[in-house]
Amino acid sequence: MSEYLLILVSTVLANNFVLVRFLGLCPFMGVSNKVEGAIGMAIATAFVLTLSSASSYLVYTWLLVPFDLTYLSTLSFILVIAVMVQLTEMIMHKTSPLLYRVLGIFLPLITTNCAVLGVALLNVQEHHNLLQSALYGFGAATGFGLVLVAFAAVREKVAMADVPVHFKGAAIGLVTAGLMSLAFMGFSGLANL
Amino acid sequence: MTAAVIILTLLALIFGLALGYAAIRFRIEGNPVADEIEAILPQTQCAQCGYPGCRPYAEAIAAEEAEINRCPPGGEAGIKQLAELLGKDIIPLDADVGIEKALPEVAIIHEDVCIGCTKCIQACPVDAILGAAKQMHTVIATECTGCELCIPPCPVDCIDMIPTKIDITNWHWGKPIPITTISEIADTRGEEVA
Amino acid sequence: MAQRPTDNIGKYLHNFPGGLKLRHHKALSCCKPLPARYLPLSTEYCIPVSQHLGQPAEVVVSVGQQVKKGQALSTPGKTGNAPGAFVHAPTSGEITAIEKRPVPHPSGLNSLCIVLQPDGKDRWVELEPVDDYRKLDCDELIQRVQAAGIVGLGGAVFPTDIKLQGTSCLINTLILNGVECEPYISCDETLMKQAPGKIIEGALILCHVFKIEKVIIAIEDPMDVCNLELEQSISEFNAGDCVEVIRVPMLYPEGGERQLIQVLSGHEVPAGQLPISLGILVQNVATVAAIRDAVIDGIPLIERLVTVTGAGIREPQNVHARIGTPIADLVDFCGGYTAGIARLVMGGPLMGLGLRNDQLPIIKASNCVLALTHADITSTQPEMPCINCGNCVSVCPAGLLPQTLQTVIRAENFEALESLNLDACIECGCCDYVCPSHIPLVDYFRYGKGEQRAQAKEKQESDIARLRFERREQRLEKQQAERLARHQRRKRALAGSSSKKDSVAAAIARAKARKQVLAANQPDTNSETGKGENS
Amino acid sequence: MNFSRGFNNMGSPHLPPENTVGKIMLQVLLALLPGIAAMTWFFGAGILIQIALSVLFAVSLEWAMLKLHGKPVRLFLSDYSAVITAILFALCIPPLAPWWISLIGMIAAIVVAKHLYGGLGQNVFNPAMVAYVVVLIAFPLELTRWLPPRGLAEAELLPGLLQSLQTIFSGHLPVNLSWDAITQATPLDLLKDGVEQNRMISEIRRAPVFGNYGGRGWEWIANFYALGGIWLIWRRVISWHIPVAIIASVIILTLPAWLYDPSSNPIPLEHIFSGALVLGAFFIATDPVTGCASRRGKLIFGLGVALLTLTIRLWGGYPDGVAFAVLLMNMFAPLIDRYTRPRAYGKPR
Repeated sequence: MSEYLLILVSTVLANNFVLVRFLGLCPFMGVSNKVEGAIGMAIATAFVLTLSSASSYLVYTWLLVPFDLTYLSTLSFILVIAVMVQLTEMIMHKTSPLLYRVLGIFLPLITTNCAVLGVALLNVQEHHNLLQSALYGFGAATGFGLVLVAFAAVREKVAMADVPVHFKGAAIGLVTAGLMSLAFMGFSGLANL
Repeated sequence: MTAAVIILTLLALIFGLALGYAAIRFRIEGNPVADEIEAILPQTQCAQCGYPGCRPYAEAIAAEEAEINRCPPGGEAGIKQLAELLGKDIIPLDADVGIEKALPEVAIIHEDVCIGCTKCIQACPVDAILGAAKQMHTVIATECTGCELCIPPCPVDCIDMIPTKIDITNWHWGKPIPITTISEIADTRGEEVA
Repeated sequence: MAQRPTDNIGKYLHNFPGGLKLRHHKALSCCKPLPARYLPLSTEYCIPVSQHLGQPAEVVVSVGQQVKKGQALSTPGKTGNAPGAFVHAPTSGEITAIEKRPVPHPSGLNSLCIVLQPDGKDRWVELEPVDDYRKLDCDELIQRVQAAGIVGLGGAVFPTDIKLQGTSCLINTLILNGVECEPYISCDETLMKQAPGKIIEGALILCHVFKIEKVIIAIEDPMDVCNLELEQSISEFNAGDCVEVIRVPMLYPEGGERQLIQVLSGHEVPAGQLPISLGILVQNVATVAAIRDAVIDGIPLIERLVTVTGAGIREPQNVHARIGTPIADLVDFCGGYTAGIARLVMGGPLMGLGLRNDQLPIIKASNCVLALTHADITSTQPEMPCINCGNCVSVCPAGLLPQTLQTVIRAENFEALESLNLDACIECGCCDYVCPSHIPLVDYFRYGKGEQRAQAKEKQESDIARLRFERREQRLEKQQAERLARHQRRKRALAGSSSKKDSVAAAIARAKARKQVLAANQPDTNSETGKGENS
Repeated sequence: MNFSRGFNNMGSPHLPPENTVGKIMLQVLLALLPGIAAMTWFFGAGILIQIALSVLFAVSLEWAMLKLHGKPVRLFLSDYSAVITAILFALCIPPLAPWWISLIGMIAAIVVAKHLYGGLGQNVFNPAMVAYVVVLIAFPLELTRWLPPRGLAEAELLPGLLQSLQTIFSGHLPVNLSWDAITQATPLDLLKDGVEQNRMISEIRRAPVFGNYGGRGWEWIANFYALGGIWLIWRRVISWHIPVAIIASVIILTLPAWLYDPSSNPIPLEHIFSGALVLGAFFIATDPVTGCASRRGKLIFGLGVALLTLTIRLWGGYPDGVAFAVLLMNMFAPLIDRYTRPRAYGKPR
């Protein structure tokens, strides 16, 4: 039990994929202008990440390992992720067209969100079982979503601040992300895996 | 090697089938985004954007065929709203399509010059001009959107655009101008009773 | 029986969120000569036609006409859902002009006014007193109130007859608002001291006509004399069983209708609804006294008590001023300005209207003319950025986040205002007064509200435009279809006459024929289309 | 008679506010004095030198940034916000830390955390805490050189005013002293190490740096900070919500563990009176700019600070977590504000 808890704490806080491992920065900067969009992205990513890390585990253990094809893992993981993203995109297009519109290009870009592939590969590296893999994916997505939503709220506030012209927009966003990362350094040493 | 090819092909096939099913299952009809966009557009139907009306322009934006900065009547505020809705960056109004007017305008027909040709009536997209052949025409000011489409067809140039007047009924408070320095306080203080 | 919101009204006092304790400065004006003195006749009266909420009244007099005191000068418009109120002549004399003149309005724009030159005789029009108000029914009362041009005298100037019309039998409690919570103003207090009987009698009239069970006169804690006078008057009228005087603690803006209801009943009036939804009718004490005058004596609303006060006035006091009197005349009557005068305000220091000059007329809404000095209005610090201290949040009686609203309005993000409930703002000025950064918050809110209203209007107009555009498109399409159908019918008729074999020859012949027909019919067709477009 | 002046001035209200930003900040400065005095008494004149240095750097940087940004310099310098940032930072670093620590800290605080965001009132993160975390992560060695408080045997060796000056500017101790001789682990360091080595609390607390309920000296300093903080609450400069939420949450969160096993879990008072918790609760977390505005938001903010501080103290790698906790909650403050809006009059929730 405590092992699963540790996975969660580690992925959400101590080894946060965005602020500590610096993975998935593209959607982190791209979809954080509005809180609503960020929440949508967080949910979509959670969905994709959990499913893809579980299914890539299945593909790995049942297909790649028995046939001794582990050298194809990156390739097949990308395939799995691409499918998951497509699926999410279709479902979202149906259920929430506006969110689909707001997420825009970043929705298909979940495919290239390095956090997603990173999670799948790390699962293999850490020899996680199915549940652990899914949890690892879910934890990573939760950590990603948490900081993404908080970052979006911060950016909404900063957008109305009197930021010097040269720092407006992405520049001050990156400075903010840096300071957030600084704050997350406080969790170092927490839940060492 | 063969195994690898077979396995990956198999995998791709299964996923392809799953996606194909999903595409049918989650098919959507219509374009709900176009409705949202149209709700923001000012409905002047002026066609300055290059599309024959607000709805076609909305559909063009929804299909990503047109930029969001082609609507002069909507102006900066309209672009801002569109950018917010669509998660795009705010861009300045396209100078090719026209400029934003400071005040909304309505058309007025100089009735002593009008020859009653009905050409403006055919041009008006919202039926805001009243009149019949060989009779004087007049503009229903409350219905006029200020699109200026009636001006070019008029053979005697009897239509003018006049800005709407600000009076007590439609006046509202302006944006406060901040007093940021101590000397400015002194200035307002020094401005003695006349 | 279900509990009504008014059942325990006045038994315990409740709190409203926020509010301010302010130095009240009332002693300046309200200990002065009582009863308040009447202003002598001015040389000219300028009576704005639009002194109330709703549409401007329709002028019923003409230039050069002789009018008597109390004669109606304009009547409420007949159209629309916001009819206005009557306006009457404050004295007898000649109408010298009906033109646009400056009025007390934040815009500084001109508005239609009737200018009256008094003849000095001050002759009344024939009045219609009523011997016994108990014989009046609901409609007659409302009709008399309307004919007297009575509007809410607390400052909202909502036509009273319209307020009463919506009332009917739904209310069981009448709250008389004598809580003059803004500093400096003391005209209601003076009225309560000077003519408590008028207030009680007015309340009894409303009680009788609308079958009201309970009347609460709310006054502020320190108004001892008023309490005494009112109690005495209540016993004179034998109204002790239904009229009660309640003292509420001094806290600005407790005199706001909705805040007062919250204090007395513990209930909030739901957003977008009126106090009637709780079974409550709130009237200002001065309005009720005016209703009494209108019903019993038939006197229309042509004058009101005005507090002339502030450190910028030599002899602050309350005066009876006719509607239309230039403010300068009031100031002269009160000894003129002192040396430090810097700003003239109509109303209180927190919600009043800054005036551009003192030639503007007194209107029905003018409860106070306040002259402030440099020492009163000079800020010690220029505007600074908001530091999010939250003082404004804790004093806001409407439960808003003024600091957030301010940043949102500054960024012109007007769409977000609805979710931040800007419409609940009553512009009381509490947030402005406690702001350490000296941000003119209320100015921002007024700007935001104006923009919000303008956008709503634009939206409405664009909806209409879209509808008209769509209708036109449909009509054009229909016409096109009809024309096509006609065309094809004709084609079929032609095709039917010839056999299939020589169809080519027939087609050529047909084309030739049509050309001829077209050439012959040219002018005709044109006029036909023209008619079609016009219909 | 005409009264027309700037159109802007015509709107109500017509009474200017009595409070100013400068007045608020000045009261915060006053409230810090007892704590500063206590700290100087226990740790020597190094504290005062650090304060002077930081204030000097902060004010010069503020001046430069205001000039660059084209803002009225005199006005914004007289709001004292830079001075408060500098003092809070100086109180967090060891008294004999080299001078460039405050310079780097103040660059991080004034330039990066404050003026890149547009200056006063617009920063997202507490500048003093950004500064502290930057130097803590970048220069861990210099930041752990805490001195023994007055009353301990080692404290007799402490350098005087002149020697402290020399040490701060040269970075070297006077010849007769060495860092090993005079630096001392803080009570929180000892507690953390001790618990990790599975020692009993009573055993750990036998070390001389522990006082009656917190660290020796530290507990008195905390008392004086609390005194100033309570004065601020009484003056209504800060509201009670955040300090009370932080302290109450710390007690509530640590009480069960202590009741369950007092031998391996420190008494809740120990958590409150050691480290920067009291200073943080009254002076750092209450920074209005980077905190929450509504009452409920403030309570949540306080709870979050307490929870994160304890998490980092008990399971994390750093002995104290107040600075990190405040920064983390700064990051979540806009989100909390968004979801804790008060209910407007007459509107449903």
